[in-house]
Amino acid sequence: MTSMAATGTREIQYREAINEAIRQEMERDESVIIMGEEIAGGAGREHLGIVDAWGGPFRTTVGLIQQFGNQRVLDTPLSEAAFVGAAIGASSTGMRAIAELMFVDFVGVCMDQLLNNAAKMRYMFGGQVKVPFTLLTRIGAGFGSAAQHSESYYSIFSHIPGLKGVCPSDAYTAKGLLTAAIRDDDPVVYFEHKGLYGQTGLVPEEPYELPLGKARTVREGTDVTLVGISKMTWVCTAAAEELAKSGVQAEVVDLLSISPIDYDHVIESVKRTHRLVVVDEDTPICSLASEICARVAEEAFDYLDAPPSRVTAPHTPVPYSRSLENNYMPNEARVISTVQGLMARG
Amino acid sequence: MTSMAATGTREIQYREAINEAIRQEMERDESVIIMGEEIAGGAGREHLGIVDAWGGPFRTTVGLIQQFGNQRVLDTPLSEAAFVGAAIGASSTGMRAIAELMFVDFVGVCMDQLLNNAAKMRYMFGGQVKVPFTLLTRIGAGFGSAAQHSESYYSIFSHIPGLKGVCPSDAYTAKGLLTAAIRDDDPVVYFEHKGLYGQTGLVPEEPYELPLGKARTVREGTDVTLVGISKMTWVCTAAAEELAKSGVQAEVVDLLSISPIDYDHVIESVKRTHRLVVVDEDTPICSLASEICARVAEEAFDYLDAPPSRVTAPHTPVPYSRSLENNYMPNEARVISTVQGLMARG
Amino acid sequence: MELDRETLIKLYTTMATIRNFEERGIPETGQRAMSASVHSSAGQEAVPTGICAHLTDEDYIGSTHRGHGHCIAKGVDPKLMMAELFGRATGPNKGKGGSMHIADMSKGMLGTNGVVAASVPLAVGAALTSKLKNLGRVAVAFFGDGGANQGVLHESMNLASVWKLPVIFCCENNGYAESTPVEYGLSVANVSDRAAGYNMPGILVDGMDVFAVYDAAGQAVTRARAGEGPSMLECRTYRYYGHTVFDNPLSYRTKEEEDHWRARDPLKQFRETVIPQGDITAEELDQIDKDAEQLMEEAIKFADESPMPEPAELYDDVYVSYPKELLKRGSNMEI
Amino acid sequence: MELDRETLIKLYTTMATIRNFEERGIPETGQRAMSASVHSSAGQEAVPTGICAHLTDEDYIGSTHRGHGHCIAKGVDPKLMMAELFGRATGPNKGKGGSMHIADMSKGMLGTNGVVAASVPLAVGAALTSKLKNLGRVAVAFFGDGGANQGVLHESMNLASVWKLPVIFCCENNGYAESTPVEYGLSVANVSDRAAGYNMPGILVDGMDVFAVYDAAGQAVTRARAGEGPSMLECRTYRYYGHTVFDNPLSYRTKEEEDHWRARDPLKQFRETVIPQGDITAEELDQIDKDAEQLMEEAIKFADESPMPEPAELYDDVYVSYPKELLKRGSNMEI
Ligand SMILES: Cc1ncc(C[n+]2csc(CCOP(=O)(O)OP(=O)(O)O)c2C)c(N)n1
Ligand SMILES: Cc1ncc(C[n+]2csc(CCOP(=O)(O)OP(=O)(O)O)c2C)c(N)n1
Ligand SMILES: [Mg+2]
Ligand SMILES: [Mg+2]
Repeated sequence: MTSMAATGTREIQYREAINEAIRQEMERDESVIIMGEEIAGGAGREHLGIVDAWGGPFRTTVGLIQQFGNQRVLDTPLSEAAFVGAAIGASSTGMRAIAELMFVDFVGVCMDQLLNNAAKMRYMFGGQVKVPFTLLTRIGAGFGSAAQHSESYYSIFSHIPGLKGVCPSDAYTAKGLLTAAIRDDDPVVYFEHKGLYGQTGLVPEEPYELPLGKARTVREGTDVTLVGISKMTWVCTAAAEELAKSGVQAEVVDLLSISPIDYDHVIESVKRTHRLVVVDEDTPICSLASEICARVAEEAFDYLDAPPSRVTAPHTPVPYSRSLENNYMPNEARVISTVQGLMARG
Repeated sequence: MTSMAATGTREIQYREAINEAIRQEMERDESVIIMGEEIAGGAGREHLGIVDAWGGPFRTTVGLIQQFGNQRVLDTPLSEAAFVGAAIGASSTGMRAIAELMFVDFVGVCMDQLLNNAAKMRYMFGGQVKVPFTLLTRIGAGFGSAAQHSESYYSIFSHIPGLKGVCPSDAYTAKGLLTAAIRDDDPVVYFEHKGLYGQTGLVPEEPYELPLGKARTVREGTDVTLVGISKMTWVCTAAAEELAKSGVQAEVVDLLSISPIDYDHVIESVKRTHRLVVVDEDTPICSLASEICARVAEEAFDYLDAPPSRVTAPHTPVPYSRSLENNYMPNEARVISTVQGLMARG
Repeated sequence: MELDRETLIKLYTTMATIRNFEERGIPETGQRAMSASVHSSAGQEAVPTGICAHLTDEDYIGSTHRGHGHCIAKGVDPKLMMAELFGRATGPNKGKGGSMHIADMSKGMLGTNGVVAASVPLAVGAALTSKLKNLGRVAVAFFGDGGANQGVLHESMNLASVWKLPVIFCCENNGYAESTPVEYGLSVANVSDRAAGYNMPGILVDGMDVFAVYDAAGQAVTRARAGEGPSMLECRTYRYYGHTVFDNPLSYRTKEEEDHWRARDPLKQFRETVIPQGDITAEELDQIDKDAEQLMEEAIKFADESPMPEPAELYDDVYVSYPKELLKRGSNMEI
Repeated sequence: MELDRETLIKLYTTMATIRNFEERGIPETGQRAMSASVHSSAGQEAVPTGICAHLTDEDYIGSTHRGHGHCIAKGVDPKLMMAELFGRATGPNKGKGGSMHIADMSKGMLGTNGVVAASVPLAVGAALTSKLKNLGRVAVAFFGDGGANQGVLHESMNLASVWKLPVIFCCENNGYAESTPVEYGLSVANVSDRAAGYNMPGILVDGMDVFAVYDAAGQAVTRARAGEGPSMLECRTYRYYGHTVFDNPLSYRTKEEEDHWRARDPLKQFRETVIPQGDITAEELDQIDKDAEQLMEEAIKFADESPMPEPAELYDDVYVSYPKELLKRGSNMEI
C-alpha cells in the first residue's frame, strides 16, 4: 500500500515489525515490560539450557527474553484475569506494561480488569493516575479454528470509554502504531490480525510513531469510499482494483484506529465520493461498521447519494468447516457487488 | 403507556411484575430454577428461623424460596463465572435455569461463559443442544453509584451472535417479556432498569408472553420517530408530550428487544415520519443507537428528510457526583433540542 | 484390582482406539488443511479410559481442547469424530465445531472446549441437573495443569462443594501448558493439594496406569453417586507430541524426559500387567490394536466420503428461533 | 507485644478516626442524597489499622467497596474523603469516584473498588513494580470473605506466589457477603486454609484485636520486604451495621451474635489492654475520641463548603489524551 523508500527502511514481515517495535521500546525505556503466556516459553528452565522455547504464540516476541531477561519478559501462568490485572496495576505505579491475551476470543476471562479497572481508573480517580498499559491480542477468521479462536471483537472495545484501540493492517502500520501504543499514557488494545503476520512491507529501522486516532487513505478514488479495518483494508484494495476495471474509482480508507475513530477523515472522503461501504470482519450488529455508517449518515447526510452500507461477517459465530468459513469473512466479491448496487442507484 | 383494562388485571410495580413472572413460570414448569447472590438471602440459616432474608438485591425474588424451597431457589457464593456457567450447563441438560448477575457492570467476571458457552454451544455443536437459559441483570445510571454500578452495556449483547436480549420499559412488558424469556429455548439476557422498579402499570394476573424481537409503538406521531430503549422510552414519551405543545407530533417506539431487533417496526415508522432520533442510555460508540441509525440510513435512505440522530450518554464512564451524573443520562431537553434541530432543517 | 475380562478388554480397546485416533486422525486432518488447532492426547489415554469406564451414557463430562480421548472414552463414535475433524456434515457437530468443540449430547459429552477450563462450570451445572432431578448421574470436569490456574476452576470447585454436587474435577497434569512447565506455572507441588481448600478429597494418581486411575475414579464416582459431594483427582500423565502439531516439544523439554514417560506408556504397562496374569493373551491385545487401526481406516474413508456442509448451513443452529433473515441483514452476504 | 507510646497512640487514633468517619460520615452522606452505595466498616477498624501501621506512603494497598478504613489507615485525609462522599470537586477523586472508588496515589492507595476482589491483581501489579524497580515496597490486597470465592483471587495468589512478589493477601472475614453467611458461601472452614494451595503462609488472626493483627501483619510485611514472597492473612472480624445503610442485619443474623462481637469491640479491647498497663490514660484516649469527632465536624463543614464539580468536568480525565469533542460527538449532549 503506502510505498516508502527512505533510507534505513527494508522489507520485513508484520510479525517482525511487531517484534521490532516491542524491542526498540524496551531498549528505549526501562519501564517497558511484557508478560503473557508463552511470550518466551519453557519458563524456568534456564538451568536446562532452555530459553525462549516458544517466542510467542505467533513468534512476535521471539528473542526478547534473551535481550531483556526474565524480569522484563515474563511468562505467566494460564491466568489472564490476574496477569492482565497485574499489568494494569504495574502500569498505574510506574511501569509501562504490555500484556498479551493470546486470542481476543478469550477476553471474557479478563474482561472485568479491562472494563472496570484499566478503562475507568483514571476517570474514577479524578485524573490522579495514568495507565500506560498495552494489551496485545489477535483477531481474524479463516484458519479453521472455529468459534472460540476466530473472532474479531474490536467493536466491543470501541464501545468502552477509557480504552483506545488500533488495528494495524500492514508491517508499516504494525510497527508505528505499536510504538505509539506503548508510548501512549492511556490503555491501548492492539489487535494483530492472524492473517497478516506474513505480510511484508517497507519498514523504517528507526523507531517511529503513527498517531493513534488517525486513519489513512491508501487509494484515492472519486466514486465510493471503502473503509477497511485491519485485513479488510486489503480486501477493499483488491476490490477497488477490480472495480477500476469497470470504471468505478473507489477510494480506500484504512481506519487503523478503532478508538479514537477518525470520523473526519472518513467524512471528508465521503463528501467527495458521496458513497460509503464499510468492510468489517466483526459481526454486524452494533459494530464498527454500524458506527461509521451512522456517523456518516448523521454528519454527511446531504452528501450521500446512496445508503451508507456495510460488508461484514454475518450475525453468527465462526463455523469450523471450510465450506462454511469461506463464506463467513467479507471478501472482494461481496464488496464489489455492494458497490455495484450503490452505483446502480445512480 | 399502553393502557389495558381486561379482567384480571391490576396495577402492580415493575418489580412485582418480574417477581410474578418468575413465580408463575416456576409453578408451571418444574425445570425452572433460579440462582444468584442474595436471591433469597441469609442462606443456610433455616435452623435459626432465617429464610428469605434479602429477597433479591432489588426484591424481585422475594417469596420465591418460601414457595419453591432452597433446591430451586439457590443462593450462590460470590462466584459469577461458576454459577452463570453452571446455570448454562444445567440449562443444556434439562433444566431451565435463571441466573442473576447483580449489576451488568460486573459482567466482565463471567463474560467468557456467556460469550463462549451460552452464545456458541448450540452453533458449535451443530444444533444438538438447546440452552434455555435466562440471565437477569440490571442497568441504569442516576443513583450516585458511580462507574462500576451504573452502566447500561446492552449493546455488547446485541453484538454477540447466539444471545438474545430484552429491555422491558414498564410493568406490563416486564412480566410479558420475562415470561417469554424463561420459556424461550435460547439464552436470553433480561435487562431490568434500576429506575423502573417502582413504576406501576396494569398487568394481567395470568401468565402471558410478549414476543421476543418485537418493538411496540407507544405513541403515534407523524413528524419524527423517537426510539426509546428501557427507561429511555419514558424520556421519549415525555419529550413527545412537550414537543406536541409546539405542534411537533413525535411517534414513540419502545424497542423492547435488543436481540433480535425489530428493524421493520422502526423502519415502517420512519417511512411515515421521515425523521429518526434514537435515545439510548448506553455510551454512543458502536451502540444500539448507532446500529439503528445505520440500519435506517441503509434501508430507509430515500425516506429520510433529516440525518438519523442519536441522543445517548457521552463516551465516558459514569461519574459519581450528582452535578456530573445529572447531565450524563439522556433527558427530555436533549431529545427535544435534537428533534427541533431536525425539524429546523425543514 | 480384580477386573473381569470384559472390563479389561474395554479398557484396552478404549486406549487403543484413542491412540490410533490421535496417531492417524491428526496427521490426516492436517493433510486436508482443515485446521491448526488440533491437540493430540497420545500418552494420556489411561486417564479418560480409567475414569469413563465408571460412567454410562447418562453421566456427563466436560472436556478440553485436548479432548479426543474424552470423547472416545465417553462413547462418541470415532467415525463421526473423524468426520467432524474433516469438517464434514456427518460429524456430530455437522462440521461446525471441529476438534475443539466435539459434542455428543446423546453420550453426555458436553463438548470439548477451546477455552481453558471453560467447560468446568458446565459440568458443575450438569451435576446440578442430576441432583435436582434425582437422576443419580455424575459429571466429570476435565482440565489440565494449566487450567488449574484459571479462576473459573476455583469458583466451580467451591460452588460444587457448597452444593455438594456429584462432580469429579479431574486434572490431567501432563506437565505442560503449551511450553510452560507445571513447576513454573503452578505455585504448589500438586494440583490436588488444592482440594483441601474446598473441603473435598484430593487424590493424586499415576495417570499412566489405567488401573490406578480406574481405582481412584471408582472411589470418587461412588462418593458422588452416594450424594457425598465432589472430589478432585489429579492424574500425572504426559503428552507424547507437541501442544499442537506445530511445535517441537524438544524446544522446551528433554529427550530423557520423553523417554522416561514413554517407558511408562499406558498401553505397554497394561500389557505388562495383564498378560502375565493370564487374563488376556498378547495375541488378543494385538488384535484389538489391529481393530483400532482398521477402525481408523474406516473412519477416514467415511469422513472423506461424507459431504461438506452446504454453504447456507452457515445460518443454521445459531438460535432455536430467530428470524433467519436477520442473521445476514445488512451484512451484504453473498449466500 | 512491646509497642511504644507513639505507636499505641497512632493505632488508637486511626481506629477512632475510622469509627467516627463511618458513624458520622455515612449518615451525613445519606442526608445529602448522594448515593446508596456506601458501606460502613465500623467494627472492622483493627484490621486496616494493624496492617497499615507497618506501611509507609510508598507502600501500596488495593481496597474494596468497604474501604473507608483502608483509606484512613493508609493516610488519606478524612476531610478529602468526606468531600468525595459528598460529591465535591475537592475530593481526592474530584467527586468523580465516591465511596467505592476513593484513591490517593500519593499515599499508595490504589482505590477502593466496587467490583468484589477486582483490586487484588492491581495490588499484585504494584508489588511487581516494586520488585522490578527494587523499591522494597509491599502491597496489601484487601478482600472479604465473599471475595475469597472470586476467581481472580485464586489466579492472583498463584501468580504472586510464582513470581514471589511482596504482596499480602488480607481477607477481612466479617462473616457475611451481603446477607450470605460465610459458612454457607465458603466450602472450607477458613479462607486462610487455602493459602497452602499457593505455597504461602496462611495466618488466621483475631481481627478484633489490633495487637494480634499488628503482630501477624508485621511478620507478613517482613517476609514480603525480605523478598520471600506473599502471605495470606485472614482476620476474623465483624461489621456492626448492614451491608449498606439500607438493610437490617437482623434479618439474617441474630442479636446475640451482634452482642458477642460488640463485646469484643476493637477500640474497647484496646482500652482494656492498654490502660491497665499504664502506657496511656483513659483521659488521653477520650481526648483522641473527641479529636476524631471534631475532625468529622470539620470534614463535614469542609465538604459542605466545597463546590460541586462543574458540569463540563464530565469530560475531563477520561483519557490522558483524546480529542475531547469525540467524547460527546453524536450524543447530542447539552453541555
Ligand atoms: C483462557 C485461555 N487462555 C489461553 C488459551 C490458549 N491455550 C490453549 S491450550 C493452553 C495450554 C493448556 O494447558 P493445560 O491446561 O495444561 O492443558 P494441556 O494442553 O496440557 O492438555 C493454552 C494456554 C486458551 N485456550 N484459553
Ligand atoms: C463481582 C461482584 N459481584 C457482586 C457484587 C455485589 N456485592 C457487593 S459487596 C458484596 C458482598 C461482598 O462480601 P465480602 O467480600 O465478604 O465483603 P464485605 O461486604 O463483607 O466487606 C456483593 C455480593 C460486586 N460488587 N462484585
Ligand atoms: Mg497440561
Ligand atoms: Mg464479608
